[in-house]
Amino acid sequence: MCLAIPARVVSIESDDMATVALEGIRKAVSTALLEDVAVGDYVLVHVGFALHKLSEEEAERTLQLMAEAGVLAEELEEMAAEAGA
Amino acid sequence: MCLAIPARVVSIESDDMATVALEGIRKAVSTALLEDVAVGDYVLVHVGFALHKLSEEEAERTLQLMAEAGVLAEELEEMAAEAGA
Amino acid sequence: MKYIREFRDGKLAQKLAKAIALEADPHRHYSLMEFCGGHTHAIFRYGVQDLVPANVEYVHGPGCPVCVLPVRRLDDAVELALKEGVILTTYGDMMRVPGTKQKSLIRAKAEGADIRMVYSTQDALKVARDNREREVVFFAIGFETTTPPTAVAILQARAEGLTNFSVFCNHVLTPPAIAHIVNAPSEPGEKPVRIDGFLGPSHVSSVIGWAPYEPAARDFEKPVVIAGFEPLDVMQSTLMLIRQINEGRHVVENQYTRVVTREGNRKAQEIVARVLELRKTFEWRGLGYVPDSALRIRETYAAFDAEKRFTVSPKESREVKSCECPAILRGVKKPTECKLFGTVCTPDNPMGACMVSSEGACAAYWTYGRKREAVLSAKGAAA
Amino acid sequence: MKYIREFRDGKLAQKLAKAIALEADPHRHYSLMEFCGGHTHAIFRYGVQDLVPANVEYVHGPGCPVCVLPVRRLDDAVELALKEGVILTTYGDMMRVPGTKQKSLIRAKAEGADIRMVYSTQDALKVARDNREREVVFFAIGFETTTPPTAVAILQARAEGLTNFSVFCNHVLTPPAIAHIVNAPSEPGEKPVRIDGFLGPSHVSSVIGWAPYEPAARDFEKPVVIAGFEPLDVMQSTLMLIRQINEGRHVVENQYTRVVTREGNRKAQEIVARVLELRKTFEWRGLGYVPDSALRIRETYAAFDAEKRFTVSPKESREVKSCECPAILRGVKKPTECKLFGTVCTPDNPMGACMVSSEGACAAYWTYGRKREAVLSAKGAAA
Amino acid sequence: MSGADLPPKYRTGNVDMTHGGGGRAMAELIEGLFHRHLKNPILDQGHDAAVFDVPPGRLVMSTDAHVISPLFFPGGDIGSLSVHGTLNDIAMAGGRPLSLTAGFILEEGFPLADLERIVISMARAAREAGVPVVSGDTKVVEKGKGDGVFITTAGVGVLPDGVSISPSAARPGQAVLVSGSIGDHGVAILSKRENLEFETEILSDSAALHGLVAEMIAAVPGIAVLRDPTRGGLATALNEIAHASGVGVVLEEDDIPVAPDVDAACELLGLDPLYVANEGKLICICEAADSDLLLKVMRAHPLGARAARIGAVVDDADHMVVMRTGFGGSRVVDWLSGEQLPRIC
Amino acid sequence: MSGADLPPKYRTGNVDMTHGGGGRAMAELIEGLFHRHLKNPILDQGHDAAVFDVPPGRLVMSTDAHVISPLFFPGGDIGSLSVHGTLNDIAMAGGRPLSLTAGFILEEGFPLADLERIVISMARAAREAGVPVVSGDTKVVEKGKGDGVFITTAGVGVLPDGVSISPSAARPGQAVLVSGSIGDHGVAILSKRENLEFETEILSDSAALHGLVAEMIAAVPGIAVLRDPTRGGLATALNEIAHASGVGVVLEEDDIPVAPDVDAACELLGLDPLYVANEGKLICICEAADSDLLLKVMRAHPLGARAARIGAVVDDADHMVVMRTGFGGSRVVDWLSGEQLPRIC
Ligand code: SF4
Ligand code: SF4
Ligand SMILES: [Mg+2]
Ligand SMILES: [Mg+2]
Ligand SMILES: [Mg+2]
Ligand SMILES: [Mg+2]
Ligand SMILES: [Mg+2]
Ligand SMILES: [Mg+2]
Ligand SMILES: [Mg+2]
Ligand SMILES: [Mg+2]
Ligand SMILES: [Mg+2]
Ligand SMILES: [Mg+2]
Repeated sequence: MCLAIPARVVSIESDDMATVALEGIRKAVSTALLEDVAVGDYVLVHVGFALHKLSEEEAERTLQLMAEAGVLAEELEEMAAEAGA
Repeated sequence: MCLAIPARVVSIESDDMATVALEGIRKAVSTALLEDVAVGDYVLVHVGFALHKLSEEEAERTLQLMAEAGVLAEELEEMAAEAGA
Repeated sequence: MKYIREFRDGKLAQKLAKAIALEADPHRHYSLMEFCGGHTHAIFRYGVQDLVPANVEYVHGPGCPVCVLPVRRLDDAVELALKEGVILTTYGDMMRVPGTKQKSLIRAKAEGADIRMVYSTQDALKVARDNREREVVFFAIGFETTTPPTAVAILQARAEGLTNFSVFCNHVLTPPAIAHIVNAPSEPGEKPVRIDGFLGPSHVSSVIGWAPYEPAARDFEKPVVIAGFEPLDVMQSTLMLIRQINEGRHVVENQYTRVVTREGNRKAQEIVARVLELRKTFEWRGLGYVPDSALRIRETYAAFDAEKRFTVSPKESREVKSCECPAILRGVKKPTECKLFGTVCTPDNPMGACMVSSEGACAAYWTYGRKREAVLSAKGAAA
Repeated sequence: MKYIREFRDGKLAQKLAKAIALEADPHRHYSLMEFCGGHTHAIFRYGVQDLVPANVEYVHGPGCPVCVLPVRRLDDAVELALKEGVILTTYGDMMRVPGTKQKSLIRAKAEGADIRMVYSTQDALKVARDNREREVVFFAIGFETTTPPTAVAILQARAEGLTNFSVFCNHVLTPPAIAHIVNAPSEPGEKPVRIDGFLGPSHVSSVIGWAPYEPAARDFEKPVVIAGFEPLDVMQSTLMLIRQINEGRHVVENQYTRVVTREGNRKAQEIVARVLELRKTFEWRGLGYVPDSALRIRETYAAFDAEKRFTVSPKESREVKSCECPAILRGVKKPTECKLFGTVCTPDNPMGACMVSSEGACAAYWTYGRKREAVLSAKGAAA
Repeated sequence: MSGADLPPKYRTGNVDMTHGGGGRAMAELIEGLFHRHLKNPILDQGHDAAVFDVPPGRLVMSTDAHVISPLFFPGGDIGSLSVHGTLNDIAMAGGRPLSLTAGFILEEGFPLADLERIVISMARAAREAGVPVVSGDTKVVEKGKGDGVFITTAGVGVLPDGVSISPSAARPGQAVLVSGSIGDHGVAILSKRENLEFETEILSDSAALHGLVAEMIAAVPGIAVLRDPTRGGLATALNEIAHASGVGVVLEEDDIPVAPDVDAACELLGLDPLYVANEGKLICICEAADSDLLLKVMRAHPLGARAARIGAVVDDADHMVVMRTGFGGSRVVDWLSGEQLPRIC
Repeated sequence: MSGADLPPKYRTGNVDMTHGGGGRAMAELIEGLFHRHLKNPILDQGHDAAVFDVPPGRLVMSTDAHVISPLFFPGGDIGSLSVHGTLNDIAMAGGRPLSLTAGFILEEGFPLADLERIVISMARAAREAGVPVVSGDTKVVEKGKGDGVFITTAGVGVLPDGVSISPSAARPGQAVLVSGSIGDHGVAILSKRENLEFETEILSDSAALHGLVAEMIAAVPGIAVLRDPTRGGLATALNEIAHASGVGVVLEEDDIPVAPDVDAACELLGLDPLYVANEGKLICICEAADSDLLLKVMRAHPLGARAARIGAVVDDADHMVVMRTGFGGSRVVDWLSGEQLPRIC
């Protein structure tokens, strides 16, 4: 539920409005639900509101974990293959 | 001014509504402005109201007068023509 | 169509034409003012002028309620129509009449005003019943003929407790207008209006009777013949007028006996008197302010009076400058004497009310009258 | 599309698939309830189930706000929309949901109701500003994610003095629903729901944080992994759940760390708390009445509460009799176990909300899931 | 989907936005309602476009948008009218119509049962005319952005060799004929207009004229002008011809056929029958010498039974239409100004 | 009336009911606005119907009603769209378009200046396509009974000998091609919808495809199916073909061209680009062996620069369209249900 998409803040329009970009698309969103939004932040956009900031660090870490899970699996697979060979 | 057409009352619908006919056309009109409207009467219809009854007798008399005016004119003409001949 | 077709008969027309030719004195000119647009329309629509001698001239009068409505009142109607929540109801005739800056009701409608054409005041009441959350204003125009249905509607609205219905009342009276015309000094530079007699109102008279014209006929020594609107009625009345003129008489005669009586329709008169009362003065296009020439809604019925229910802003209403409607309505000029006639001003792009109303003199000249001789005399046109 | 595309990467998916295959014990079955329709959608849209072993099964939960709205509330919305003078504003998702006798908002609109789809509560406010003579009702649905924008709109309306705006509030809460499901006795004749773990809400949790799920995980001994909505998020969370299950743990873990924190969005929580308060109980389709599971507008903002501003008539709301939505929302049945699925009930002619919402389990099965193996294995389909 | 399994919603439902969305609801509507009733081998191809053979020669093509209110009127409805209107435009160029297309613009909320009545009527009109509807299109607009149903039809036909009919071909000396009484369609419509309602037995004359035209052309291939006096009526059509041909026209009022009820309705409403619309009548201009033969041919056809010679083309630098009145005078017959509205003065 | 003496009202005025009344106001609008801009020898005949020569052979005919909102959008307007839409339907049957007709339904109050912009755009589109608008019709409806302007165009074309293209001609083993990126038109329109507005540089792809089609047919006369994926998008068009031909289709998600902004807008609004409308793209189904040649020909044409092979036709009794996802799974690609609405879940 709750379709929400991360988009980058490209300008702050007022106290509680900002423009976000997703590729070439720019859209005005309300930032009434967030404190301290800054240009360059990634925010999660839902029904025209920025709902939460996205942590770029955590995003990279998650991707890293996924890759590692795979690596581990592949290594085990290889080992198993070798062992079986 | 004041487009108004004589039409025949074909039925009385209520205290102040009647249906009039003009050829095959039937239309509901208000009779609020007239006393004693009866089926068969000719009434002058203006903006959906019967405005006045039409006297059939007077209508015939008028047509008669017109025809006579003509006749007189024609007779005079003929006399003039004869006189001139 | 009984009592219609008979009065358009071509054979009788020939007979009357001969009688008129015989009666008219070839050594004098007869200027007959047809007060009503209905006469104007009949004259042009049937080609009556083709059947009378050249020295019998019809002069068009102010008897077209659309034409005599001053521009300011039309502008007020446009303003009312554009008010939030208002539905303006009106007879079809008013839709295309140009107001200030050519703004007509049809243009206001195109801008979003809710304007509905009605055929009867009964339809206007129905619009009000069907749209109780809206304000329904009936834009009432017309002479004594059209006034009683307006009065009936107000009585009905009160009886039904319809609280969203009101009338923008512009009803005017014929006898004061006739008196005004024969009495009016000509404007600077105008040649005076010479009128030898009047074709008097037919359907107006069915309501008010013919007695009200007697003072004018007597005091200004002008014969008046109450004339029906069919072309034979016009011709017979022409004959009757020429006779009075030739005989030096000036009384009110009634050609339209099949409908008009001396006293008119008393019930209609009473209903009107119950709901409406005289205005001290009212502006007519062409005639200016004419005392006691119009009706307004009585105080008892103020709730149904759009002029009390709404405020309209004061405005600088303006007619097109060179439009000669005012002079035409006084019978002083002919449409063809207007510089705009047929060039700038046509029925498709009218500059004045006289070019819109089917009873307007300019519209009648343009639509039925202009240049037809050339076509009829062309090779191949033989009947 | 940064932070979107990366989480849909096919190569990483292959790696995670291998890790899951490796982690899953081939001798046991894993029933994982994805609480949210967002997960259901991702699983079907990207074909996640094609990438996990057959003994890892996704069970669809009640996390679709469109699906869990009881028919009576929808019927009430239709009634509101049909009231004279009302403009009902709503998110696009609600338009085609069938109410009693299949009457949806889109049909009410075809009957003349003024219903406007909005993308945001900001648009609903704009409709109210632009139509001050009308009553503008915002039909608010959604979980904790969608609630704060509704609260903001009410605060704005009050600040602006907008007197023609109100909210028909149907916001519901996820933690009570999760507790209800693991706690609920099965209906007579139903096989009990066996759930080994939960894919926990992602965007709901961005607002409320992940702490609120701890009691359920602890008390009912079910592992919960807060899972993002991209397909790699679902797969990684699946892996994390399998690990907890294999290890016999049952705690709340957070896969969606890039957005969700333990405490969530405090500012959003405060705004919601200022405007809305707990309802003692609220009906959910499938779950019945669940205590403390929904929000209503506080008395202070009663002027903006459509339930106080309008009266709706009591009604006998009825779902289609054989529709299995309730059982599906409890995770007890699959769409394919509904007799109507794909015959009487299709997305073009939906019998229940689960076939309308793009996050409904029936719609997901039908739109993305059915019979695709046959086509893919046809001659000529080789990649 | 075959006609047999048409869902019951077509009998009780309304058009909603999904019927125009391009999805299965629209496909069902098209198959279940339009194709079902308008069935013919070319339409059944199921293309967005129709493919068919034509005889060699010049092609005639025309279109008309139909926006009539009320949709159902005495003597027809928008469905039959939309077939007749375009067929007549093709026939007025001398063409033999071959095929029609139809574009529907439906207003959200319009009853599907009424839509079906209209499509059935359209199908019947096409069948009777012997001209198939070969391709179509359907759009749905939101409530309040349409008026029930608008139908725009287009048609093609072939022009027989040696025929050259054009509104600019009128020449002085030629005769002006009309195929029957005027004003029936407009009066039938007005009789059902809200606020005007009156009772009458007048039916719209809506009819396809290409059969009549084919017989006229067979008898007199050299017909100069054909025209269907639709909006604006006889008066406007003659003014258009006078304008296009650079000639004048003289009419004889007494020779113009008008049904008594049409005349009566016009009197009541303050209209002139010369300006009232027709949908199954034609004006024909031909050499004076051919007029008797043409009148004979026309009167032998059911759609020309009351055909009459109503005037003549004359030389006139102002391209005016003038009429000798039955009263014995004369009047100009001008173009229609604006719309013709019922009036009180 | 010549264009030179066009009254100033066309620059400042609004459509009113008189413009549809059949009188001189209407004639002026038609001459002063429509004929002035759409000028061509056939239209200039001034008939209600157009007459023109056609080469012998089979004729192709189609119509489309255009009801788009907003009327002006990035990359086009209802005028150009109404030309492209019908030309494309003709091209999708393999036809070479010859001529168009246009039926206008104008709403009372619509600015005449906007109408002129639309007509100018229509004239330009027709000129660029080399296909004249040969006949037209104009109706005016009361305010609140229309939506500014609706335009229904119809067109005819000729079908080259030996070409037989049909939505029912897809056979297992054939290749599915698309002429470029999908969804541009729909996203350009949505970006201007009230309540949704967002900024994008995406333009509608609205274009006339018959030139591209002519080159494709010249290279591979045996093309089986052509289809323009308009309302309902690629997904619905492929389902229609699968349904008509009795086959299945397998798509490769990664091979389907989608512009990044279209993708982004769809993410934001909760839409699927497969269901978003196109107005200048075509689907081509051909023998697998012909696909490389066709792609080469398409890519050499400006309107096919991003052409791609996106899937294959397979045997399937259920006539389904299935897609292998870039993620490595698979999904059904169903018909559109109802309308595609922006959504929150
Ligand atoms: S022709 Fe026109 S401008 Fe001249 S007087 Fe008549 S209405 Fe006025
Ligand atoms: S398939 Fe339809 S009827 Fe069956 S459970 Fe799903 S929504 Fe209900
Ligand atoms: Mg036409
Ligand atoms: Mg026509
Ligand atoms: Mg189409
Ligand atoms: Mg409507
Ligand atoms: Mg025609
Ligand atoms: Mg088409
Ligand atoms: Mg098309
Ligand atoms: Mg036409
Ligand atoms: Mg509109
Ligand atoms: Mg197409």
